[in-house]
Amino acid sequence: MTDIKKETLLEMYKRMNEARSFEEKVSYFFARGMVHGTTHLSVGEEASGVASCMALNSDDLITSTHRGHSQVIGKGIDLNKMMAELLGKYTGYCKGKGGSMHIADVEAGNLGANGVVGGGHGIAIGAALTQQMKNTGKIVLCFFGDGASNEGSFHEALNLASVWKLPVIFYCENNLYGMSVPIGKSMNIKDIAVRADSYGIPGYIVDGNDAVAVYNTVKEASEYVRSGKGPVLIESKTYRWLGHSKSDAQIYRSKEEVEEWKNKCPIKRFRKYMLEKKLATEEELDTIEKNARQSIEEAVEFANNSPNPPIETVTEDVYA
Amino acid sequence: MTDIKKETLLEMYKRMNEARSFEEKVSYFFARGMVHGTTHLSVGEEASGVASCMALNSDDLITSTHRGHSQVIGKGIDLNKMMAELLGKYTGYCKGKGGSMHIADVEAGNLGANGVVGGGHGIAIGAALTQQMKNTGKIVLCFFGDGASNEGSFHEALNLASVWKLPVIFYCENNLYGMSVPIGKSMNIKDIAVRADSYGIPGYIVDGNDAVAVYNTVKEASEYVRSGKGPVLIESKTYRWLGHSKSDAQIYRSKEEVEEWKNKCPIKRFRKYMLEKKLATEEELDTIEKNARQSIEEAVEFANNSPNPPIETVTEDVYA
Amino acid sequence: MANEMKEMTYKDAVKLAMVEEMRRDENVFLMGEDVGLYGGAFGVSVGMLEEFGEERVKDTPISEAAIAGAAAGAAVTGMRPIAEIMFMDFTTIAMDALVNQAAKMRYMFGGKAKVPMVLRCPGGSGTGAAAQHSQSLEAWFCHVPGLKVIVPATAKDAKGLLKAAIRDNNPVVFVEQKTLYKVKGEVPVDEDFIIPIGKGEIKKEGKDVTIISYGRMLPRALKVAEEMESEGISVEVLDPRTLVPLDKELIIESVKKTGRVILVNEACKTGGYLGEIASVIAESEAFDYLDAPIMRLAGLDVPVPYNPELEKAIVPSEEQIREAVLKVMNR
Amino acid sequence: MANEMKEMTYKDAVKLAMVEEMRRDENVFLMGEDVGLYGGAFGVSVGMLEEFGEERVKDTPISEAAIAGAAAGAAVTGMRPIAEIMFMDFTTIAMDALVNQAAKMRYMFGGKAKVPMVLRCPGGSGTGAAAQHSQSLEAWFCHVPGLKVIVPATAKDAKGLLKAAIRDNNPVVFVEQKTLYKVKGEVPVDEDFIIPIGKGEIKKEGKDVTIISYGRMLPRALKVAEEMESEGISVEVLDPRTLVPLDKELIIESVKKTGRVILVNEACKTGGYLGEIASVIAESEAFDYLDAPIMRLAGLDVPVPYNPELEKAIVPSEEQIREAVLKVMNR
Ligand SMILES: Cc1ncc(C[n+]2csc(CCOP(=O)(O)OP(=O)(O)O)c2C)c(N)n1
Ligand SMILES: Cc1ncc(C[n+]2csc(CCOP(=O)(O)OP(=O)(O)O)c2C)c(N)n1
Ligand SMILES: [Mg+2]
Ligand SMILES: [Mg+2]
Repeated sequence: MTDIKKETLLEMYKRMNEARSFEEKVSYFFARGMVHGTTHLSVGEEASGVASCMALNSDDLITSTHRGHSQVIGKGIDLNKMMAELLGKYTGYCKGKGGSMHIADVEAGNLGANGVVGGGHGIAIGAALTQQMKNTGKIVLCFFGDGASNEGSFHEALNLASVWKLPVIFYCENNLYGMSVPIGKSMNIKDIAVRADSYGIPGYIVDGNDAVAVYNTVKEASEYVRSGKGPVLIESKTYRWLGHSKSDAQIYRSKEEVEEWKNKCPIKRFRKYMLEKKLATEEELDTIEKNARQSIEEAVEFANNSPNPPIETVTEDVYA
Repeated sequence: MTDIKKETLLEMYKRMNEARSFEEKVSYFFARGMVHGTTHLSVGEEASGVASCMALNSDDLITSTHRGHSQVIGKGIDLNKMMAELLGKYTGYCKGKGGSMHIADVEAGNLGANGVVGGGHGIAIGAALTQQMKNTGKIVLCFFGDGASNEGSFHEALNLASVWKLPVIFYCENNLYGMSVPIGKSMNIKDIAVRADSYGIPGYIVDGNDAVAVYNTVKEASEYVRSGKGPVLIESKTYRWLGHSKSDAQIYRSKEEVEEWKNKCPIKRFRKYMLEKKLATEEELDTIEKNARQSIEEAVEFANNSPNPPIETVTEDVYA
Repeated sequence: MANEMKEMTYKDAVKLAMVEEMRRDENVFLMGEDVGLYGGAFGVSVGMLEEFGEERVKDTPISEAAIAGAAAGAAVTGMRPIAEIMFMDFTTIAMDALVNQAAKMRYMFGGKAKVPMVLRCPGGSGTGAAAQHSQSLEAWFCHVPGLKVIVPATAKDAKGLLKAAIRDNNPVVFVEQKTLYKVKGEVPVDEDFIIPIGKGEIKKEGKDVTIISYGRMLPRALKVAEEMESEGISVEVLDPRTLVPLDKELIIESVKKTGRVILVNEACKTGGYLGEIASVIAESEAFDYLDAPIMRLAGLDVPVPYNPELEKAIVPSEEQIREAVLKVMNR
Repeated sequence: MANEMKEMTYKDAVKLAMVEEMRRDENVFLMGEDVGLYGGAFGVSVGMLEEFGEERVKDTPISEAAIAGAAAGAAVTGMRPIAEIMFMDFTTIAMDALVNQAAKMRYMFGGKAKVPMVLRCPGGSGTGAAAQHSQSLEAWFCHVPGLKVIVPATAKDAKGLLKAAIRDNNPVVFVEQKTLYKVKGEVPVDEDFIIPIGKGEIKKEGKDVTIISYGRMLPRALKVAEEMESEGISVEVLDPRTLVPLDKELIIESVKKTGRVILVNEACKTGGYLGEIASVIAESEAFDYLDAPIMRLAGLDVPVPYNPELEKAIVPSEEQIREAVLKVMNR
C-alpha cells in the first residue's frame, strides 16, 4: 500500500514540523499576551491535518476549521502571510481582517477557516458543486470536528452531497472533545463514521495519528470521489494536546489521558516509521526539523516587520 | 401480538373514518374557495396518523405537522373546535388565529401542528425533557415527514434526545414525496429508519397503512421509551392520495401509482381485517362510518354557526 | 426594439430575468425546493427545467441551511447561483450560511473573494398562510453588511433588478411579493435592460407630501395618491426598490421638496426598516424642511393571524394611508 | 438587609440571578454548550454544576437549533429553561426555533400557551474574535413580536433584569456584553430584587442633551457626560435597558426636557435598533421640542475586523461621543 514517493513523505514530514513549530510559537505569543483574541491549536493533530491535505491534488480545494493551522499548512501555505495574518498585519492573507479563525486563500483552494462550528459544510458542498458543474476534475475536502458533526449543517450537507453525487470528502477530525464535552456526552455512538450510512455513502475510520494511514485513506477516498461516485465520510481519530483555546484549565480531562496521547505523537511516530523503513536518514529528518523551525522564525520576522493595516481599510472589502 | 381491546379497535376505526370524512369535507371547501389559505390533506395516511396516537396513553404528548389532521384526530380532538379553527372561527382551538397548520391543544398534549417542516423536532425534545425532569412517566411522539428528515433540526434533535435519553418517539411518516420531490431524489437511502444508527437508537420500520401494525409498533416502542431507555425512530411507510396542498397538479407522479396506493386503503384494509378476525360486524362498522360522517356534518354546522374573532383580538395573545 | 415593452405578470418577469441570465451566462443556475418539475411553490420557475435541464434547475432536499451554504460555496468558487427559499420565513434556517458565511467572506478574507449569489424568497402576508408563512423580514438582512437587499413592487422592477442582482458580485437577498406575483405590468423586452441596484424611483410626482413605500404596499400608496389629486393634495410616491444600498439622495430631495413624509410597509413596525429610513431623513438636511413629524405606517407588532379579516387588519389599508396623508396635511 | 449591596462583576451578577432563581423555583434550569464543568465560554456558570448537578446544569451537544428548540418545548410544557447560546453570532442557527416557534406559539395557539424561556447570549466586539464572534444582532430580535429583548449594562441591571426575565412568561432574549463581564458594580443582595422589564433608567441627569445608550457603549456615554460637566454642558444619559418593550415614556420625557438627543450603540448602523428609537422620538410629541436633528452614533456597516486597531475603529469612541455632543450643542 505504501508506495508514497519519498519526496512526498519528506514534504509531509516538513509540513508536520512546520505546523508544530508554528503553533508552539503562537502558543508562546498568546501566553505572553502578544496576540489579540484567541486561537485554537492543533498540536498533536498534525498527521491528521497535514497528511490528509497532501493526499489531495494541489489544485483541489479545502474548507478548514477554527483549529486549522495543521490543515492549511498541509495544503501548502505561505507561512509568512499566515503568521502575518495571525498577528493582524496588512501583509497577512486577509490583510489583518480575518485572523487565526479566518485564514483563507481562495485562489489556492483554501476556502477559509471558519469561526462557526459546522460553518464549512455548506461552503464545501457548494464548492464541490462548482467542480461538478464545471467538470474540473477537482475535489473538495471539508474539515470539521467531532463536535461539528452534531450540527444540523452536517446532516443537510452530507445528505445533499450524497443525492447530487458531489465530489467532496467529509473529513471529521475526532479529537474526542468539543470544547470541554467528551464525545460520550455529545453523541451516543462510538464511531462517527457510522453516520455515513444515513446518506448511503462510504464511511472510513482512520488512525489520525498515523500519517501514512491518513494519506492512504484520503488517497483512496479521493479516487472514489473524483470518479464521480459521490461523497465519502472519513473519521480521523486523533487528539489535541493543548487546551481548547487560550483560556482553558482543562479540568474536563486527566493529565494521564493527555500524557498517553503525547506518547502517540504523530510526528515522532512518522519519524520512527521512516527510519525503520529506511525511507529517510536521521540526518535528513533532523535537517527538515531544523528548517521547519527556521521557517517559522522567518515568518515571525516577516510578520513583525509588516505594517498594520491602514485604518481607512476598515471600510474596504465589504462589497465587491 | 394482537391483544388490542375491541373498544380500542373500534375507536381507532372511528377516528380513521372521522379523519377521512373531515378531510373530504375540507377538500370540498377548498375546491369551492370556501376556505382561506391552503391545507395539506392526509387522505390515505389515516392508519399512520391515528393508530400511532392511539397506542399512546391519553395524557402523552405529540407534536404534529402541516399534514396533521389524522394525527390530531388520532390523539382525540374536539372535531367542532378543529373545524371551527379551519374556518378561522373564534370558537376554534386557536380562536381563528392558527388555522389548519397550527391546530394545537397544549393542555391536552397536542403541542401543535407546524408550518415549518422539521419545526416540531425541537419542541418535541423539549417537551420530553420536561417529562423527564418532572418524572411524569409521560412520553412524546414527534410526527414528521420523509422530507423533514433532511432538515438539520432532525439531526440535532435526535442526537440530543439520544444523549439525554429523552422519552420521545420520532415518528416519520414516509409518504414517498416531499412536496413534489420523490425520496429517491432527496436522499440516497431506502429506509429512513437506518438514520437511527447515527444516534445509537433503535429504528423500526412499519407498514403505515396497516393500522394494527402501526398500533403494535408504537406500543412496543412506547414501552421502551417510557422505561427510560431513550428515544426511538419509527418509519411509517405510507402514501398521500391527494396533492401536496390545494394547488398541486401532481405532474410528478403517475395516476397508476396513486391508484395502486388507493388499493391499499388503510381504512378498507382495517375493516377487512376486523371482519375477517371477527372483531366486529359489518353492521357495527357501518354505524361507525355513518356516525363519523355525521360528526363532521355537526362540526361544520358548529363552525358555520360560530362567530369570527372580534377584530380587536388581533393584538391580543402576543405576550402572556 | 430597444424600447419594446411586453405586458406580463410580476411572476413571469422574475422568471424572464432568470431565463435571460441563464441563457447569457452558463455560470448562472437555479436551485431550491421543488423549483424543477413543480416549478416552485408559486410557479415562478415553471418551464425552466424543460429549457435548462436538471443540471441547471436543481431540486434540493428540504434543507435550507444547505441550500444557502451551497450557494455561498458555489459562488465563491466561480458560479452565480440563484437559490430559492420557498418562503421568506424559512430563511431562519439559512441565517448562518447567509449572514456569517456569504455576507462576510469577502471582508474576512481581506477582499480576496467574491460571492455572487442571489437568494430569492417570497415575503408578505395576505394569502391565509398564517404566522409561519407570511413574514416580512427584510429588516434583518438590511442590518447585515455585505448583503444587498431588494424588494421590487412591479413586474418591470422585478425583471430589471433581478438581472442586476444576478450580475452583481455580492450576495443579494431578493424579496418577492407573493400577493404581487399575479399582477401585470409593462416590462422591457430588451435583454440588457437592467435597473441599477441602489436607485429608487419616483413612481408618482407630487409636491405636498412624500409617501415612501415598497413592495405590496406600494400599489396601495399609489392608489391613494391618485385619488387625493381630486382633493387637491399632491402626493409624491417614492419607491426605494433597493433597501440596501438605499437611494438616500432621492429620498432627501423628495422630502426637502414636500416637507412631509409618510413611510409605509407591511413588516412589523418595531425594529422594521422604516425606522432606518426615518432616521436617514431625520439625520439629514431634510430635517430642517420638515413641516410635520415623520410618520411610519407599518404592520402591527403581531404574528400574522389566519382569519382573513384579522390578517387584513394587520397591514396598512388604503384608508389608513389616506388618513395619514390628511393628518400630515393637517386636514 | 433589604437594601444591602454587594460589589460583584457583571458576570457574577448574571450567575447570581440564575442561582437565586434556580434555588427558588425547581422548574428553572440552565442548558447550553459547555455550561457545566467548564462553566461556559466566559465562565459565567462556573460552580453551578457543583450546586445543581447535571440534572439542572446541562451540557448540550453543539446544536444551537436543538438548544433553542428544546427550550421552547420545555417552556411550553411547564419548565422555565435558561438556554445559553455561546456567542450571539450563533443565534443564526437557532432562529427558526426562536422566531417561528417560541415567539409565535402563544399567538398561533390563540393565547393558549405560554413560553417562559430565556435565551442568554453574549454580544459585541472588542475581544479580537473577528467577524463571526462579535456581532450585536439585537435589532433582529426586536423585530419579532412575541420576544422581549434585554441588554443590561451594569451588574445591578444584569441581576435584576435576568431575574425578571426568568420569571417572565414569555421568551426573552437576554444579551450579555462580553466586554462588561469583568466590570464590577454594586448589586442588591435581596433575593426579591427585580427590575421590571420595560423600565429604562436615567443613569445621569442632565438638561442640555440626552444621550440614549445601552450595553457596552453606556459606560462610554457616561464618562463623556461626566467630563462635559466641566465644560458647562449638562448631559443626561438614559439607558433603556429593555429594548422590547421600550420605555418610550421615559425617552420622550427626557427629550422634551433637553431638546437634543444622541443615540449610541455598537451595532451596525444600518437597520439597527437606534433607527427604531429615533423614529419613536420623531413620531412623538417630543418632535416639536427638538432643537437639533436626532443623531445616531453606531457601529460602522462592516463585519468586525480582527486587527485590534481596526476593531476599535468600528464602534463609537468616547471622542466621537464628545464630538457628537458638541455638534448638537452647536459648539
Ligand atoms: C456554531 C458554533 N457553536 C459553538 C461554537 C463555539 N466553539 C468553538 S470550537 C467548539 C468546539 C468544537 O468542537 P469540534 O467540532 O470537535 O472541534 P475541535 O475544537 O475539537 O477541533 C465550540 C463549541 C462555535 N464556534 N460555533
Ligand atoms: C422549513 C420549511 N421548508 C419548506 C417548507 C414548504 N413545504 C411545506 S410541506 C413540504 C413538504 C414536506 O415533505 P414531508 O416532510 O415529506 O411531509 P409531507 O408533506 O410529505 O407530509 C414543503 C417543502 C416548509 N413548510 N418549511
Ligand atoms: Mg473535537
Ligand atoms: Mg413526505
